[in-house]
Amino acid sequence: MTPVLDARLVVERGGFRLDVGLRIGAGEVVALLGPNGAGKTTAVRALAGLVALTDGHIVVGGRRFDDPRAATFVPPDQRPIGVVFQDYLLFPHLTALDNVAFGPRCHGASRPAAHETAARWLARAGMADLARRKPRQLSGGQAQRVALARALAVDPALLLLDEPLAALDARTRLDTRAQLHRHLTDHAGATLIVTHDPLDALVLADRLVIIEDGHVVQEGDAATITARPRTDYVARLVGLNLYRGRGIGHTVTLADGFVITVADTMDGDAFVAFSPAAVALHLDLPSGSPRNTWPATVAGIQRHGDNLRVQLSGPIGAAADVTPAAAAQLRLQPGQLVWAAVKATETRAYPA
Amino acid sequence: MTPVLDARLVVERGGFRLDVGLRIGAGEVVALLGPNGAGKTTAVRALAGLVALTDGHIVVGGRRFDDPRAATFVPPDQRPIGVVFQDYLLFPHLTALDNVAFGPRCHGASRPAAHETAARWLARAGMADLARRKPRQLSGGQAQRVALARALAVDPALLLLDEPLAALDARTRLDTRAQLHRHLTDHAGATLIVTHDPLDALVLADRLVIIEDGHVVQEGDAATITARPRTDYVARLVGLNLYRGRGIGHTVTLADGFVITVADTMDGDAFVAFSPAAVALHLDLPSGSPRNTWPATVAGIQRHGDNLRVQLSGPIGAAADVTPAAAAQLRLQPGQLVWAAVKATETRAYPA
Amino acid sequence: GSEGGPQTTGIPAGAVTVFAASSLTESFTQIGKDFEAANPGTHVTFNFAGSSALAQQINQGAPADVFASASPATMKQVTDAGNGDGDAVTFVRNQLVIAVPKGNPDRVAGLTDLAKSGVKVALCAEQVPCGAAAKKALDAGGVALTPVTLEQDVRAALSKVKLGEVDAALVYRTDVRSAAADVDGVEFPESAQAINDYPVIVLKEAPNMAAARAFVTYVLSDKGRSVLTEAGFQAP
Amino acid sequence: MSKHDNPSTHHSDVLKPGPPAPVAPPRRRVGRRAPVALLIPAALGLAFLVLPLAGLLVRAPWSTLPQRLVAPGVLTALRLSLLTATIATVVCVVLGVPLAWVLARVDFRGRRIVRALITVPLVLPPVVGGVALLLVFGRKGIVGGWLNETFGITLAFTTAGVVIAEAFVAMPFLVIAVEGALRGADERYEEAAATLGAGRWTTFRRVTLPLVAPGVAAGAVLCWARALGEFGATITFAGNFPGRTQTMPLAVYLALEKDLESAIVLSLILLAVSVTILATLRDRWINTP
Amino acid sequence: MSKHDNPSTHHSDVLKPGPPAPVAPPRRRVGRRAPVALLIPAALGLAFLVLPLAGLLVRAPWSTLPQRLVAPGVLTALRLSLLTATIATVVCVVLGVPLAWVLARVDFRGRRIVRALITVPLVLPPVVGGVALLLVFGRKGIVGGWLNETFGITLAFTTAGVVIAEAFVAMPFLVIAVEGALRGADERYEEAAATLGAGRWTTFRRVTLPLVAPGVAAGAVLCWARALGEFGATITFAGNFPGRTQTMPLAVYLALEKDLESAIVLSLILLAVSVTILATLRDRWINTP
Ligand SMILES: Nc1ncnc2c1ncn2[C@@H]1O[C@H](COP(=O)(O)OP(=O)(O)OP(=O)(O)O)[C@@H](O)[C@H]1O
Ligand SMILES: Nc1ncnc2c1ncn2[C@@H]1O[C@H](COP(=O)(O)OP(=O)(O)OP(=O)(O)O)[C@@H](O)[C@H]1O
Ligand SMILES: [Mg+2]
Ligand SMILES: [Mg+2]
Repeated sequence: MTPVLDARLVVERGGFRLDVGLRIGAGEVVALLGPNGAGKTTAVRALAGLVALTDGHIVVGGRRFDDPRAATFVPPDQRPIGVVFQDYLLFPHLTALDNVAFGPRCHGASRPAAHETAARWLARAGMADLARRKPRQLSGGQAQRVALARALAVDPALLLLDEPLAALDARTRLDTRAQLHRHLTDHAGATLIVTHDPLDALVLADRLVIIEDGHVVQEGDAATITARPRTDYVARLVGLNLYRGRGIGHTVTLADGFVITVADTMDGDAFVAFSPAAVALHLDLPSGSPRNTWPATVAGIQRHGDNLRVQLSGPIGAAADVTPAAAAQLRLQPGQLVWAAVKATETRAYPA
Repeated sequence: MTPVLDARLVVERGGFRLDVGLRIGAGEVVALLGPNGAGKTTAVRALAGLVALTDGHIVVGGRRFDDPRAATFVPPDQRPIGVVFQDYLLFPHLTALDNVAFGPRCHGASRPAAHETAARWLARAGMADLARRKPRQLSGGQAQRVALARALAVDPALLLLDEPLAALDARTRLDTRAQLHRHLTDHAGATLIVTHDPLDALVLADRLVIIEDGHVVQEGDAATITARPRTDYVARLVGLNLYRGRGIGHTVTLADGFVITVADTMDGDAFVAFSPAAVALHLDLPSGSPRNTWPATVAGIQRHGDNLRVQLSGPIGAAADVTPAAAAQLRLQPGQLVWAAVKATETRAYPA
Repeated sequence: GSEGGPQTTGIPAGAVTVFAASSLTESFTQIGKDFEAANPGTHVTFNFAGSSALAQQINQGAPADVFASASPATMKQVTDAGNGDGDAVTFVRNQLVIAVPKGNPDRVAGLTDLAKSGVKVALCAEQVPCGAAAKKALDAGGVALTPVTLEQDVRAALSKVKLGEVDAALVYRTDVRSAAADVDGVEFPESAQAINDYPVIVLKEAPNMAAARAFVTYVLSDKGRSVLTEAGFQAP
Repeated sequence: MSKHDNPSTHHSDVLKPGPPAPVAPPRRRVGRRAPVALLIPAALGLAFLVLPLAGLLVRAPWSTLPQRLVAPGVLTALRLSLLTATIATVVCVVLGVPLAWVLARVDFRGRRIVRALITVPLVLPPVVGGVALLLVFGRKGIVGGWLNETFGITLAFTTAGVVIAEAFVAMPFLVIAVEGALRGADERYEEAAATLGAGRWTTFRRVTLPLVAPGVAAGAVLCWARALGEFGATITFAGNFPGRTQTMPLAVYLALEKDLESAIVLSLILLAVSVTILATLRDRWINTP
Repeated sequence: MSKHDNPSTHHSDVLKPGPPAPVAPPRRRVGRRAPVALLIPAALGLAFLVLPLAGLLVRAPWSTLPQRLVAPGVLTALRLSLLTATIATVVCVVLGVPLAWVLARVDFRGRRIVRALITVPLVLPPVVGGVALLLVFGRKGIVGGWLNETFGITLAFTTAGVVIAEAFVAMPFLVIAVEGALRGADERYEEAAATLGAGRWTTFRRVTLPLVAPGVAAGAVLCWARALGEFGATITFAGNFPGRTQTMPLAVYLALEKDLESAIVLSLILLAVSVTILATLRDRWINTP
């Protein structure tokens, strides 16, 4: 099966260079994640035709949309796309209803038909009451829901959502996410969703693509990425401590010489990951089973859900989760010296 | 001790009426939470002097800033405030550095001094490299960090932050949150932070104020609110099932007649809350300890972290968390009939 | 030739379009009425504007029958372009006077008084007829004076006197007469050397040649003259 | 969403306060004081623009005003002025707004020159502009000759000629004002429209134009007012024929030949009418978007 | 943030690709085709504005051009025109931008009337405008008489008078264009400035003005061009004296009395100079913000 979207996006602007390959199949939802300034919005804009590629290609449904080498460029209005912009860009002079009806009108629907479609989409977004409002009279979250309805109302082959849920309150977010999920399940086209929320990605996307500084650093389904992060950013996203080194048998030696004992057998460049919850803290050198113990200094303590997250510095940086009770017992405070211990069985090692 | 901020904000616009009381002490951080359109941004704008009160008053540090009855109104530029706007509103014609230096300049700093201050704040926001960029050349998250730096750089007595972290990636958000936390701990003035992220509220705020439809519905520290939600929205926010009814002894009778057995003794109007994790699902009527059992229909299933969250309809609506293994064993699918069970000891009842 | 015009008989009828210098506005409007009364069936339409603008219009094919100019020079532009039918005829002349504010506060009696220091004088620019005439008059009187302004036309010079911006101006007698409420005219002998001719001509491409000729004839007639002399013009 | 989609029952009606008061109180005036550094020059500027009008008012012959008002040609000239200025403005909007759009949005070689050429009718003394129009659209002109021979149409010395002269002189105001507004407008809305399938024409009509409506209104006001006051090009190109091409400014010119007072009266009539029209129209117009 | 603030070690340098190519390739032209519905009226509009210029060019006496160019008064008049138009524009900007700001941002009674009054100098035939100026600023005028008696200053017949006449006629263009731009500008930036402690003056200077710079530029261009072409009010108020008050349009008008060719040559000189100045200045100016 050929993918709906087959693209290699190369865009240069100022000192920044985006270079990512993307393939999205029919009905597939891909989440694009990455730190601020990684190039997610730039990628969306390139796919939408709002910024021209400097190299690469964009093919959607077999049609070549952009190809600098072939001097092909299809303008945005002729691409079957729907876009939710990071800053909404609702037309300030049109009501919410007319904003949503705009797309259907441009695609040839009659006025009443377009309004009917728009009203339906607004109702789904829970915005039926505010259909006659101008964007300036909407709250941030309300505006974002209108923007989402506007993009979906054109039923595009390629749906590009740039942080479509960022301004929603927790409850609306849950509902909207669920509803978007239902919609995307039925959606025959390809969807690219940019998000900073791992939960959005896990719930909505079939596959995750993670970019950093304009390049894809990891790609795959949620399970793989959650289990085997390959960069700092991803490790942070999924909440793991991550190290890179050279594996020999059951040990992985980091660049600075620190040795981690792991359960798996490794040879060559390897990653080691373990959860902050796997890190036990002691006031004295623990004796017993943990194979990895090292002296560390408490750099900071923050609440983290019900527990406390302790940042450790020392031969390796790490985060440890401890219960408030444990913290009280250890009298943890910044600057304090502790022993950290991680059992080899709690670590996960995999080739770099 | 008199609070830094003492306000009762009444604003009417169109059909919407905001009416909330707010008191924030010196050094205190209050998080303002609420669903979209609840009036959070309106409250911030009223405090900043960008929208006039129709009734009530705003007193900051003993100075009366707005009081319709006394015909007092201090314009925004004479209020010692710092605002991060939901849509940033960085000046498009100024560089990031000049944006941040704008406030200090207005407060009388010399050009080099203002630039120096601005550079320091930008560096803290991790934006030192991009100081010479214009806002249009920044990504969404970068722009938000500049906006935060701009508001902090004036060292205001009243800091108003309207979703200051919404556009940040997970990692930057963590860092920025930690840093903001450090800053706010030292901050002598009052801080009001609007957010949709419960974590932001828990980490940053000393006290939570929750508004719905323009009115305060609950207020208190995180522990109380987490333990005893009083509205749907709050229950959702903290992830609990919530019901309201009349308590008699160890039972609470809901409006539709359903009776929940609780561990606590209740008399009069009462709330009952329990966690989705406390709901056990069975294919047959379970025998044994759970005091609350009822037949339910599976309305929907979503991934939720490592588990699945099952929406149940029936005599009472509820959410239940089950492990994927359990779900597979129960062969859960929408429309299926199941028995739900909650132990009385897992419930929490408190007066309404 | 008169072929092509709507009227080929000798009796004038139909519309006549007269392009006339704007200084002729009042007198020609009167003459037009008189002409229409004397020649039932005729209708005179005027286009009053500056002579040189009229000359441009005629040379660019404007549908005019008669051109009455305020200076021989602008008339020459039309005849040189071959747009005149026959030669132009001078139908009136206009003489310069010194216009001073009502009551003559500076007691100006002649040209030499204008050269006194402290007397602000407006002249017309040399390019326009009244300016050329003024230069001739000043040369004839041997008077050297520095005006404060060289006006575009007589009216502008006159209104400067009216509004008190200047103490005197060299303008036509007709102008002083029409503004008699605000200004006085001081005659001076050198003006005889600087008399401006107003020529009139029937145009070659006149749509209504017969009526055009009749109109010019009427202007040159005693009835026409009397209207013009009433306005302060001199007979040639 | 069904009632049971979420993990808690709905009872917010219990918690909600009563409905908001139906009538909003009048909004308080909380405008910040305008800075003196702006008020003083603004007042000076206003005085400078309005004082001369006061001068005219003082000088106007009020006693004879009524009889002058009803003088035969006046109403005709006034009507013709309003008619031609309005048509000229329509022509300018129809041709000028697209021209401004092209200058602001299409990147072509020589744009800088074209943009400067647009100002030609501004700089050209109107009388010379009239001569130039005669050279092109006159009976012997480049275009006019062809029009005359082919269709028997003459433009010079007709009411259409007045419209042309006024439009020629007034169009640059519209083009430059609208181009300024277009450059100030946020292009990202146009991008958003494109992603919704709107071609450039649809985008122009449904997004760009409404967004720059205040600029177009300002340009149209300039254009109309300038057309209304047009004199030099009109008298040269269209002549001064009462009822056909004699607009108010031309009537004023002729009145000036007679006496200053008549000219002032006519000018004041023109001013009164135009100021009234603008005062009633413009606030409504400019506040539309 | 310290290196160990986060739960993983830093090794992104290992994972990062090489640095980006230092030189960005030239940007591709991907402009969408402009719609015919806009291009046709735009082309018509341009032709309408530019054709008359072509007529002048055809008619210009090219063979005698050089000798006419160096004719004595020409350069003086040109210099005076440029000087006075520029000073008039500065005056208009200094007084007119604040006036536009007040009209756009301050809500006062009678604003609608004031806004309409601003257009008075547009509608007033320039010659009458000149008369009105004389009535106020002339030797016997309301203000002028006082100036004359108190300080011995006369404005009529001086270069300052030329500036006043030009500014009077040209200021409305600036005010209306800038007001349109101000109304189109996003006021939320001004709100943001206020929350940072900027008073209205600082906000105006550092936020509003830069944001509406394209509108101010457009207004200033209109203003300058109009001042450069000003004739009627100038000759009436300031008179016509070579070297002191004779600007190019006055010279053109007088040349027209003699022969068309000289007038055309002078006009073309004026046009060439102004178009050149605008073409070099304006693109730079308008693209600033
Ligand atoms: N016009 C521009 N000129 C130069 N650099 C730019 C421009 N626009 C964006 N950039 C830079 O390109 C990089 C990618 O920006 P982009 O908006 O695609 O990031 P993003 O991944 O969407 O980030 P965020 O999560 O913050 O929205 C950023 O470093 C940004 O500073
Ligand atoms: N100019 C206006 N006219 C009428 N109603 C308005 C106007 N501005 C906002 N509202 C309404 O006021 C209510 C409160 O808006 P506000 O922006 O304060 O909400 P919010 O709590 O900030 O929401 P969000 O979380 O979505 O940002 C909303 O219902 C909104 O639709
Ligand atoms: Mg982005
Ligand atoms: Mg908000």
